Amino acid sequence: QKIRVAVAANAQFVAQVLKEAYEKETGTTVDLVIGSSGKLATQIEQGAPFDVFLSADTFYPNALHRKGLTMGKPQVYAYGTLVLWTTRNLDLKKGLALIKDTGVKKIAIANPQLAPYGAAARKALQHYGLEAIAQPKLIFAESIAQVNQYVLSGVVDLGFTAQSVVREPANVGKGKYRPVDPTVYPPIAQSTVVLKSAGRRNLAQAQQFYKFIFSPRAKLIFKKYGYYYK
Amino acid sequence: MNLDWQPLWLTFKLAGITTFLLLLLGLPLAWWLAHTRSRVKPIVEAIISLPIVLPPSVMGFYLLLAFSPTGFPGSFFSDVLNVPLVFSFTGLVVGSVIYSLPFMVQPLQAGLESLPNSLTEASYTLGRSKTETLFRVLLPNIRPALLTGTVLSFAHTIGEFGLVLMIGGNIPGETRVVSIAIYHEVESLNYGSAHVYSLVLLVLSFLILLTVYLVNKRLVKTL
Amino acid sequence: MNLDWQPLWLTFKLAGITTFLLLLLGLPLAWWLAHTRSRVKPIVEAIISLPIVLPPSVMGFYLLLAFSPTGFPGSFFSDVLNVPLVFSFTGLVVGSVIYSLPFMVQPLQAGLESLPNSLTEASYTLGRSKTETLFRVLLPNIRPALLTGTVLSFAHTIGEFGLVLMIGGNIPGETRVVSIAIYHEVESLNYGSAHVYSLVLLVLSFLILLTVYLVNKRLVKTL
Amino acid sequence: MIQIRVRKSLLMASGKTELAVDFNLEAGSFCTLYGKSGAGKTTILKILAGLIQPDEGFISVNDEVWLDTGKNINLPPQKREIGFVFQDYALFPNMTVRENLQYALNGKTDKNRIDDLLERAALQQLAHRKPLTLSGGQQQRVALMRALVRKPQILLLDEPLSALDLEMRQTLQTEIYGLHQSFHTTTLLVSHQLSEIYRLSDFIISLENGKIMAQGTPAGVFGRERLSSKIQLIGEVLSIRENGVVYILDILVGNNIIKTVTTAEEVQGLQPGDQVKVSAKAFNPIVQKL
Amino acid sequence: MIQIRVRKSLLMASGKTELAVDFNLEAGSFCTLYGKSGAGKTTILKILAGLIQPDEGFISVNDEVWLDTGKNINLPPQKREIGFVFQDYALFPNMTVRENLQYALNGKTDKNRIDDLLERAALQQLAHRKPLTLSGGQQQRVALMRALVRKPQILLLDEPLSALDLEMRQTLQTEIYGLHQSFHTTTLLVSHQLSEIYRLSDFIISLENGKIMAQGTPAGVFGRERLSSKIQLIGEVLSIRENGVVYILDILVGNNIIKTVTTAEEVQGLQPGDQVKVSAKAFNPIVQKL
Ligand SMILES: Nc1ncnc2c1ncn2[C@@H]1O[C@H](COP(=O)(O)OP(=O)(O)OP(=O)(O)O)[C@@H](O)[C@H]1O
Ligand SMILES: Nc1ncnc2c1ncn2[C@@H]1O[C@H](COP(=O)(O)OP(=O)(O)OP(=O)(O)O)[C@@H](O)[C@H]1O
Ligand code: MOO
Ligand SMILES: [Mg+2]
Ligand SMILES: [Mg+2]
Repeated sequence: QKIRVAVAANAQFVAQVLKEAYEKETGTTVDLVIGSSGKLATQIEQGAPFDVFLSADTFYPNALHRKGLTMGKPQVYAYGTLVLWTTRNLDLKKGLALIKDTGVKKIAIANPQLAPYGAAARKALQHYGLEAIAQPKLIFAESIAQVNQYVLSGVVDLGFTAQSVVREPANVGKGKYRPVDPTVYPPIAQSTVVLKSAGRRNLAQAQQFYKFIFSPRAKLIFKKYGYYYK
Repeated sequence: MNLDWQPLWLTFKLAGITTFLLLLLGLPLAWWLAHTRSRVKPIVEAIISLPIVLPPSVMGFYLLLAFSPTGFPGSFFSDVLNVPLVFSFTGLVVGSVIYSLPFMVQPLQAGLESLPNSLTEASYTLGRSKTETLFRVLLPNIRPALLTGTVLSFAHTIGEFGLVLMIGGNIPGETRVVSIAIYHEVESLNYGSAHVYSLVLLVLSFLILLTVYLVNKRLVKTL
Repeated sequence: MNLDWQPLWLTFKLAGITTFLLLLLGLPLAWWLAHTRSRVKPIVEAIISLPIVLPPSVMGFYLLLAFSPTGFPGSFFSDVLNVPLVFSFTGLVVGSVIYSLPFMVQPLQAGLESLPNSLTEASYTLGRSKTETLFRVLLPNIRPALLTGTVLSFAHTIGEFGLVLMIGGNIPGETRVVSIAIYHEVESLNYGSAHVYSLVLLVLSFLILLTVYLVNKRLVKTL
Repeated sequence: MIQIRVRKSLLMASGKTELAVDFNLEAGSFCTLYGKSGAGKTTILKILAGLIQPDEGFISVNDEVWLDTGKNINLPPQKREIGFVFQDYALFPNMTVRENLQYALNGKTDKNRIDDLLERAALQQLAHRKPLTLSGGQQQRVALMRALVRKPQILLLDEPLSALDLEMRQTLQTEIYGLHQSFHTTTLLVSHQLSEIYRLSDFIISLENGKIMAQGTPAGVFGRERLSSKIQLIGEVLSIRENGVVYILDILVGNNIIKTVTTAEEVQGLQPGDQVKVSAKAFNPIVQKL
Repeated sequence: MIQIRVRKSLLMASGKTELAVDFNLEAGSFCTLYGKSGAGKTTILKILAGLIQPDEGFISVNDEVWLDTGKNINLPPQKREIGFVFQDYALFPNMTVRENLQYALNGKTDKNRIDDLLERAALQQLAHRKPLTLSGGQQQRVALMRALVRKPQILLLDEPLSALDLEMRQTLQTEIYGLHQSFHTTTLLVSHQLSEIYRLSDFIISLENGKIMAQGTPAGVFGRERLSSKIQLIGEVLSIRENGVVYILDILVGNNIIKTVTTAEEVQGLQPGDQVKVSAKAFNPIVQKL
């Protein structure tokens, strides 16, 4: 009894909690595969044997759906929040304007082509007209996970990550964070879908997990990690 | 920190199977290269050595195309044998065999070329066939080369990263070998596990190389 | 499809600078290894060869720690020299030099070891110093080994992937070398660009190896 | 009787040469191939053994055809009943002495033969040693015995003694000759060594540049000039010193120095380094065993 | 005068041996080091050149101290005024003949010297060739001339002629001797070749196992038994044939075969392979130039 869930990197910590809860509840083992939403979608397209896909947006699940690789239509399971995170002694109250600071030399951002949180961060920069100033300072991480790593190891001064990351108990107290004003980027509607590749092996378990994600218990966990619902 | 030992176990399984297959495949190849006077020899040697210089992402890309269920031989494996090659252990084995091939063939070839021709000729005049000669005379006398080839193939397969990342993904128990696990642990901010994995590999690699250099001062240079 | 040629150009720049630095660094090392009778020789040889067998993610992890502005020598570079090592071309150069070191040292060492001792001795009795002997007598007479070392270091640096992925950060024009570009194009499903990049590298690598094997049938084996 | 007629173009350092030989050997005879390095001696042995393919040729051994390029007959080395002793002995380093001999056993061969052969060469004590731990002479014996396991019709010996010192060489010469006689093989030996040739051979073939220059009995080939009680030596003048009215000449022959007193006329035109022929008529030497 | 007194423990195949020599050479003399392979000849030359460090020793050349381990004096090879001709010549393959010579030039040396030396050895025509395209004799000449560029006080020659054929060897012997005389160097030659030693040397040092066994003039060292008009040869019995009442003995001396008629008693106890001494009293040979 085993299912494999592809999880967008922003949700890696919350997914770990969900996994443990679900495993206790059902006795089904859940293996998590973490990556940027775009990379996971590509791998699914190339034939990766995943059962459920938790994306950071609606775009990739929909694309898979159009290509006939999913069971049913994707559904939004939570909305995410973009935050600024630093381990430096920076005044986060300045918000994105910090980017203009000469003390801020390197800023980590998830690759916008593959990671919705990266795309959201870019949108926010565009909103403030900071793109040109930020450009030479940007480090493109593979996913939110790599952004976290860059921030925490101190190799960058500032990073755009997900609120769920900084709410992870293990990360609490490591540096400071501040949410980016949610009106300056489109809402991060994170959707999930059961994959066709599950059909061959363990469709029932996959669908059960899919249901679990929308259960009140799961919603509570998501909220605890800073996701919100409309 | 509770460490997942599965990636280490998977890595050694992969390296073991790959090395075994490389022995089967590399031996005839090395024998042929050591004895042929064919003009295509340098071309074959260059092709075999390609994985030493080719970026893993290039190899990974082409393997991905070949392994995909719509390509060949991917379609054959997934449809006929029902063993998919992408994102599967089988696929990693195939990829690793290609990737580590030069590390097996080159020491074996050098070893065979260093044996005096008269050993082979003597065996023939004593009534023994080519195969008997290979297994009873040649191989036992190139044991250092066999050791070098085996050890380096094994170690180099353990060191595989880019290729696995592209054709294996990061599937626990299936393709999540330790080099990928380290990458993953670093990204998941579990530096503790990353340190343990890395240390195991570092110590192991160093001991392997030191053994090769001590046992056999010359032969690692035949790579 | 409009192809971005910058990653290719950046890759060659990286490989060129790395190879040049490796010549400067590898030569004294190879000379020392070829002449020393020290007991630590096999240990040094094993350390130099480590990058052949160590997963790039292990090397990448430790380099990341070392390069970070809070570690050493990262702090020195970023604070004193004001040249950060992570996410910078400089960092890639340093990483590549370590990564490709065995591919330069081993052929040079084998080449120097193959020269008769009497050449060096003759040069001394003719009144010439060690340095003059190295540059005017030894080096000109191991030209095939120099070619092999240079070409393989260059090619192997081009083939670098895992290390760059971890310490590079995919910055266009700074650290986005072609092997990384291929990986990203494949991830973004831009197979067209991936094909072009891969083909360029494949053809180049093959030609490089073929040249080495044709010019110098033995020396690639000295790796 | 053994008939050999082969042709093969060889790649010498000096260019291409044709190896073209045609000779017969009596069954049971002991024949020596003699000639300069590169003359083609090893090549002939290997062609006989089937290890090198001639461009054209015919080989028959006691009425069995081993090679006939005209009729496309070409027995592989495994099927030719030969024993080959290589110059470097080619003992298998991974096997003990006994295993080296056993390697040559096939179903038909009597297993006691190994013990017989080991005893014959006084090798029983060494049977469990690896070849590399043996002396040159012992290795040579093992190689010889191994070549005899399959009861070859022809024994081919490629300069088997040249690496050994004088004493060992003489012991093994006697042994080879003894084996040749007791096993009734036809033996073809390659040698540079005049004394070896003299002592062992019934028949000599002198080879030069791939062609047979002379063949016959040792005395016939080498000893053309029969000069009983006459001595003729070739040597090199080392020094010429005046000593009153005569000159003392030091002449080097082999490693011996001959001192001789000569007249001024005789010395004229001679200088150190010249090759000279030293001959004497009424030579009545005393021969003493050392 | 050159004084050498050195001690060094050598690692031989047979274990450790001590090299311990103490000898003096007259300035301007031609001395030959003679001895078996592994006796330590090359080691002595290299110690003199400063290429090998002895465990203990003293070397002075014309009153200048090059080495004194007691006083921690040890000139590097670059500072010792020596010319070394290596057995393999050690010509730099990447340089032309002229460049090989020029390599030895330093500020002080007159540049015309290169041309003089090239002319002296008739090498002008070959000045622009690379060493590997030259014959062994030509290479040897280049090595010799290169060793002379720096006007060495001592010329060290390590078996320079052993790889050459007889004719070339003789030509070069003459040349070496000529150079030795015209440049007034002290020359120390390593040689195995009796004739070479005889022709060239004023002084011989015979070495065995790192120790000097004998030293003196060639005649003194080698020619102890002065047997004018007497011959004494060491040879090997090849064959003994009965011929009526007498026996014909074939004896091999060097590459010469001596045939001699002997009586039955003389032959008794002799058999082929025996080493024998052949001597004759009233030997009055005819010596003819070949
Ligand atoms: N298979 C072959 N094809 C063509 N030429 C060959 C072959 N094997 C050897 N030769 C050449 O034939 C020549 C004769 O070689 P061979 O070994 O028979 O000489 P040899 O008389 O045994 O000399 P030595 O006394 O040095 O052993 C050599 O110049 C060699 O290069
Ligand atoms: N640097 C060294 N230290 C200790 N032992 C050495 C050294 N160099 C050579 N030997 C040993 O000294 C012994 C004498 O060597 P050497 O080369 O002087 O002999 P040789 O008389 O020149 O012999 P050949 O005639 O073979 O050239 C050899 O057994 C060698 O192994
Ligand atoms: O969680 Mo993402 O897909 O790395 O933005
Ligand atoms: Mg031969
Ligand atoms: Mg010597």
